[in-house]
Amino acid sequence: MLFDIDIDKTLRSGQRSFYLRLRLRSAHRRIVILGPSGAGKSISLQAIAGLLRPDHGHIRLDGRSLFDAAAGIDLAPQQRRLGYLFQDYALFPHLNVRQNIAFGLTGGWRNPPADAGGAAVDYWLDAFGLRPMARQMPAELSGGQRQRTALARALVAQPRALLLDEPFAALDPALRVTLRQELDHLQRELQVPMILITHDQEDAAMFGEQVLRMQDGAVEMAPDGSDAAALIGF
Amino acid sequence: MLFDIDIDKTLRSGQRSFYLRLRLRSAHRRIVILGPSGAGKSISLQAIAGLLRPDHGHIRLDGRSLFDAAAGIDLAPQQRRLGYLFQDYALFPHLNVRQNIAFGLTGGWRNPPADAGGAAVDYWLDAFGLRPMARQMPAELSGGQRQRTALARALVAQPRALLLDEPFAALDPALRVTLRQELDHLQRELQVPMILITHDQEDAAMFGEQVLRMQDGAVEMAPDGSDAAALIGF
Amino acid sequence: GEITVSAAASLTNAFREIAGAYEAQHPGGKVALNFAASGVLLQQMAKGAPVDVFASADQETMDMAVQQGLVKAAARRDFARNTLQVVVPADSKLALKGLPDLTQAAVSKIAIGNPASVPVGRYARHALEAARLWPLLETKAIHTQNVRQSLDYVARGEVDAGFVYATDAALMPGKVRVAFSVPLDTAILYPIARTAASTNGAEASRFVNFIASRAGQAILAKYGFQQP
Amino acid sequence: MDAAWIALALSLKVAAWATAINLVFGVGIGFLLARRRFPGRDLLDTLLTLPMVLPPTVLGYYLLVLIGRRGWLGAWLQEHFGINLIFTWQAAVLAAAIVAFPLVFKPARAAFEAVDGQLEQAARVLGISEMAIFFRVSLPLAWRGILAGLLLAFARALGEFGATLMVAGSIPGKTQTLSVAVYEAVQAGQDGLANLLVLITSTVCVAVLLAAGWLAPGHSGRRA
Amino acid sequence: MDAAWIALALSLKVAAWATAINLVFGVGIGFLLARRRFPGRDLLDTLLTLPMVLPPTVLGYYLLVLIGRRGWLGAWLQEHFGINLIFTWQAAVLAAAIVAFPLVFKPARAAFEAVDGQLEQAARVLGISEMAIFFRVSLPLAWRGILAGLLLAFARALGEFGATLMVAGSIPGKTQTLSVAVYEAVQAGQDGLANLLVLITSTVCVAVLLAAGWLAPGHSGRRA
Ligand SMILES: Nc1ncnc2c1ncn2[C@@H]1O[C@H](COP(=O)(O)OP(=O)(O)OP(=O)(O)O)[C@@H](O)[C@H]1O
Ligand SMILES: Nc1ncnc2c1ncn2[C@@H]1O[C@H](COP(=O)(O)OP(=O)(O)OP(=O)(O)O)[C@@H](O)[C@H]1O
Ligand code: MOO
Ligand SMILES: [Mg+2]
Ligand SMILES: [Mg+2]
Repeated sequence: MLFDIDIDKTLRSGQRSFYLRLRLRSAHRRIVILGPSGAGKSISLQAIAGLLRPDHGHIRLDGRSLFDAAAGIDLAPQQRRLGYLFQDYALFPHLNVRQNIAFGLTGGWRNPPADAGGAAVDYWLDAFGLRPMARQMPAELSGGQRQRTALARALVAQPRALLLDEPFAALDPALRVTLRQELDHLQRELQVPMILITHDQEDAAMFGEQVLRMQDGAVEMAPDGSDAAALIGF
Repeated sequence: MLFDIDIDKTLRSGQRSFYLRLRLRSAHRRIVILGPSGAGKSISLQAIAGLLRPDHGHIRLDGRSLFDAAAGIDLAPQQRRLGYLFQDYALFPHLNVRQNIAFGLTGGWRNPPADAGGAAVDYWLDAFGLRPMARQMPAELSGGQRQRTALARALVAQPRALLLDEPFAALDPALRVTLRQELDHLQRELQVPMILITHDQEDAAMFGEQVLRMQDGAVEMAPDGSDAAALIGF
Repeated sequence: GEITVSAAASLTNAFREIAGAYEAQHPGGKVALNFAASGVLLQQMAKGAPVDVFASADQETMDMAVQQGLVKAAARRDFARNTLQVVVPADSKLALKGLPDLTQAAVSKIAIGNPASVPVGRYARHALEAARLWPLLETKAIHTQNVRQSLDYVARGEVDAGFVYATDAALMPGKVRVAFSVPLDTAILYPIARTAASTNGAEASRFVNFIASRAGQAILAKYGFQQP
Repeated sequence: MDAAWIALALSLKVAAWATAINLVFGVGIGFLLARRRFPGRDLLDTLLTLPMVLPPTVLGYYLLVLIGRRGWLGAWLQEHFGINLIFTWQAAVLAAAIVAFPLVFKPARAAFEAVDGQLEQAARVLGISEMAIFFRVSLPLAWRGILAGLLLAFARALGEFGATLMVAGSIPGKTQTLSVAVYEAVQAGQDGLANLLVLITSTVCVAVLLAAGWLAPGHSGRRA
Repeated sequence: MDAAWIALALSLKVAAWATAINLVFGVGIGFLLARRRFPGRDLLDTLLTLPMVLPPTVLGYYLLVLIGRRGWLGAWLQEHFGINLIFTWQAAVLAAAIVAFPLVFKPARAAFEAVDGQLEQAARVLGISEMAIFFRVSLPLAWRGILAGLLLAFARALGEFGATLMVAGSIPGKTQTLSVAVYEAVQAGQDGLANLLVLITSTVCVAVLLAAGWLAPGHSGRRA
């Protein structure tokens, strides 16, 4: 099993509580999650990335336990080595585009310099058309430029898995096509497992070896693309 | 002329500069702006809303001068009475959903109470499916819930014109259909002029009495839906 | 009526008791006491503080008050006398008999009130200059802001010796030991006066008289002050 | 021990007034420095920090020169209103307020500068007046930083004695604040009394600061 | 006037050291209080504010009790290292550092609390160690608020004389800082000298604060 996830988590805000129940076993490398707004998609990714501690259950990726309540395992986000594109980008406001992208490449106590480089950073700057605004700060970017910067930042460090939360939502159709191809290319080359959240049918068609539908905090069904190896538990 | 806009503005960040040249004359009430990421769409709305001072030119809406460099007119954003949905929402982080929506309805020095009400707020809470999370803070919302809150906040105060920056980008297709209808309904009822930025062809089809294409800071053409009264100058 | 009395810090304990006794004897009279270093008190008055009676720890400060017209020369009178002493920590092994002994190598730090502003330091400096010891001892001096700070340093053993008034030395009998009394060519005399600006001259004069009375002097004696 | 309670009450009154004054002026000036750009802004900011750098006694001395009966402000007050501030608790308030002023305006400025300008823009577009935006958006979002400064200012005002001693004197029951009393007890060698007074001051201060921290609206101000 | 320059140099040395110490401890403790939740956190925060509330002279008195030759820490230092801090400039640094400590940690805590937690989360996912996140994300984003506190602390340290006077004495050329000299000049009624010294202190302080404000990295920290 590439993905073996079985967790639940209750979130509370005042009177209201939201119950997340995520079960997912799949041998597919590319999983797409669809679902209405507020279904629990983003929260699921946060749990997988280690930013939200599930109440019970386990998260295994490619045989590696990232979280296991019973066994007392809870890897720090740092140890999970995932690439995560946040739905609202979470760009570092004090660093320019180039530094944001290069951020994860250097482990020291200093931020990369304003002209931080390396072939990898340059590659993604060009691939995503960010070269002209490489030295601009996030506050000086357009919405789509921010999203591309965040996506490049998630991809550049060759993570063990990709968690992408609506990666193309702020882009125009032409750019979407280009970036989808870039992502497709990268994923095939590295054979890295990927979960992608989207509202876009074309994303689902391109990346959904398996498509999951979430609703009210639970995975509902595997309407299409599912194969024998995929078991979606309830 | 409902819209009579002719401005230019240069933005600078380090070496790079971006030159916005917006000319738009139109008698249509519903205008859609399409264009690639970074074309200058959001900046155009900011200029119209009075958040970015153009270097030259004028902005007239429905006969009223909002800005006129030659005549020395530059209405404060407050006096323009527009409804503006920011691309990244700009929700007030210290106020719950209800308070955010009711924010513009009360003019005093105090924020609306946590259970701020009025028929208008309730109407939009229900119309946008936000009732269950009315008392949640923005940080506790999903991406789509944030966008809906921001949209409701822009619509509730019956503005003189609507500026909507990708209002449905974070929503699932079903919700998009509902919200489009709500917006359509509101606009028809109030006959309020509207500029809508989108990457979605369906938005363009539904709201684009006139569709403009921006590219590199300039309006390029009026490919469809234009009628004789609409003049797009260059 | 109510009067405000500004008195030097070294008079704190004695004046508190005197004020109580005065108020008991003169019902209706009320005394507000204001303590600080004599120099601070002078400055407050010079800038217009509403003071009715001024008691300083030395003649020089009162002289300045007279010069500045704050006090009429005729109104001043001396009301107490004090002695300058050299004290050492109670457990000190030093046997100091007189000022020349302070030049011993074993004495490395001496607390002296800052001669520029603190009366007790001024007296000490006069004595040392008269004995031609000032240049020798200047490098050992630790300047303090008032007599109580000198006393405290000695009590804690931070310095080897210190110049204080007899009234202060008497406050810490277990912690400091009096090595010797310092002979002075001018006596340490505390002057008191009704101020020129006093709006309640009668009450002020009555209080000054009370200090000089048998009852007042008895209380001062209790705290170790001698008669003028 | 009654005297201690009177001194405590006086201290609290003085510190409360001084803090209230700084709430208005410190926050106001902090906001102006954060939002308005004008030549000499940084210089003004620094000049306003000077009350920190002067020893309180020296500050008190200059204050005395200013508001004393012979100071130009003091003379004016005396002449027109018959007010003499020296040796009054109001003078103690003035001294404490000036000494603590930089503690409020500087953190307030920094806090206002950290507020996302886009939120104020959003409020503007919604038709809210600049004044109302200040109270409804900027102030709540900067509140944590401001509160930190206010609590520091309150503590500082409670502990102030150098400048107070100069302009308000040390008259028990009238202008002798707790910290002046502590100072005098230490000077008088009354260690026991000093320790007791310090204990009272510290306990009261801790209680007030804790209460303020809990009662004050604590918007966490996280961005949505 | 040579004496004034020596006193100035000493003042700057003492203030610089005190500020450096507070940079480390004030920022460190401010960060821990902002990020770690533990019982008694608010109480600890308030207790750490107490140096503000004690009159400096009184603080100096307790410091003397502690590090003096007969204080338990002083005795220990004396016995094991042969160090006697009293009447040294290091004692002045200690006094100034303690007096100014709350000015750094409280604004620092508030500034760290205003940093968007999601940005630290993002850095975590990118594999950056907690320590590196502190230096690369939290600190730069909180820097404005911290800097405000540091500048206040520097000014305060420069102006400190009450506690300094107690533990470091006032030995010209050795421990007599400029503010002690100002204080003594005022006490001695040497108005001309006092004014001159105040002018020097103020000018130097303004220059240092302005320079610090300009040189220090001034990330505006606006959210993207
Ligand atoms: N901190 C929180 N406390 C309480 N409820 C929360 C919190 N964060 C999120 N929620 C709720 O959890 C639900 C799931 O949120 P999530 O962000 O996962 O939705 P989503 O599926 O990503 O939706 P969208 O497509 O709109 O982004 C929402 O209803 C939201 O209101
Ligand atoms: N403050 C600024 N300084 C310099 N350049 C800026 C600034 N703000 C925006 N820009 C540049 O202006 C251009 C237009 O930005 P704008 O946000 O209007 O794009 P957009 O058309 O809305 O794109 P998107 O669809 O990606 O949101 C971009 O290239 C951006 O990099
Ligand atoms: O009583 Mo004094 O004024 O310290 O010598
Ligand atoms: Mg989401
Ligand atoms: Mg945009």
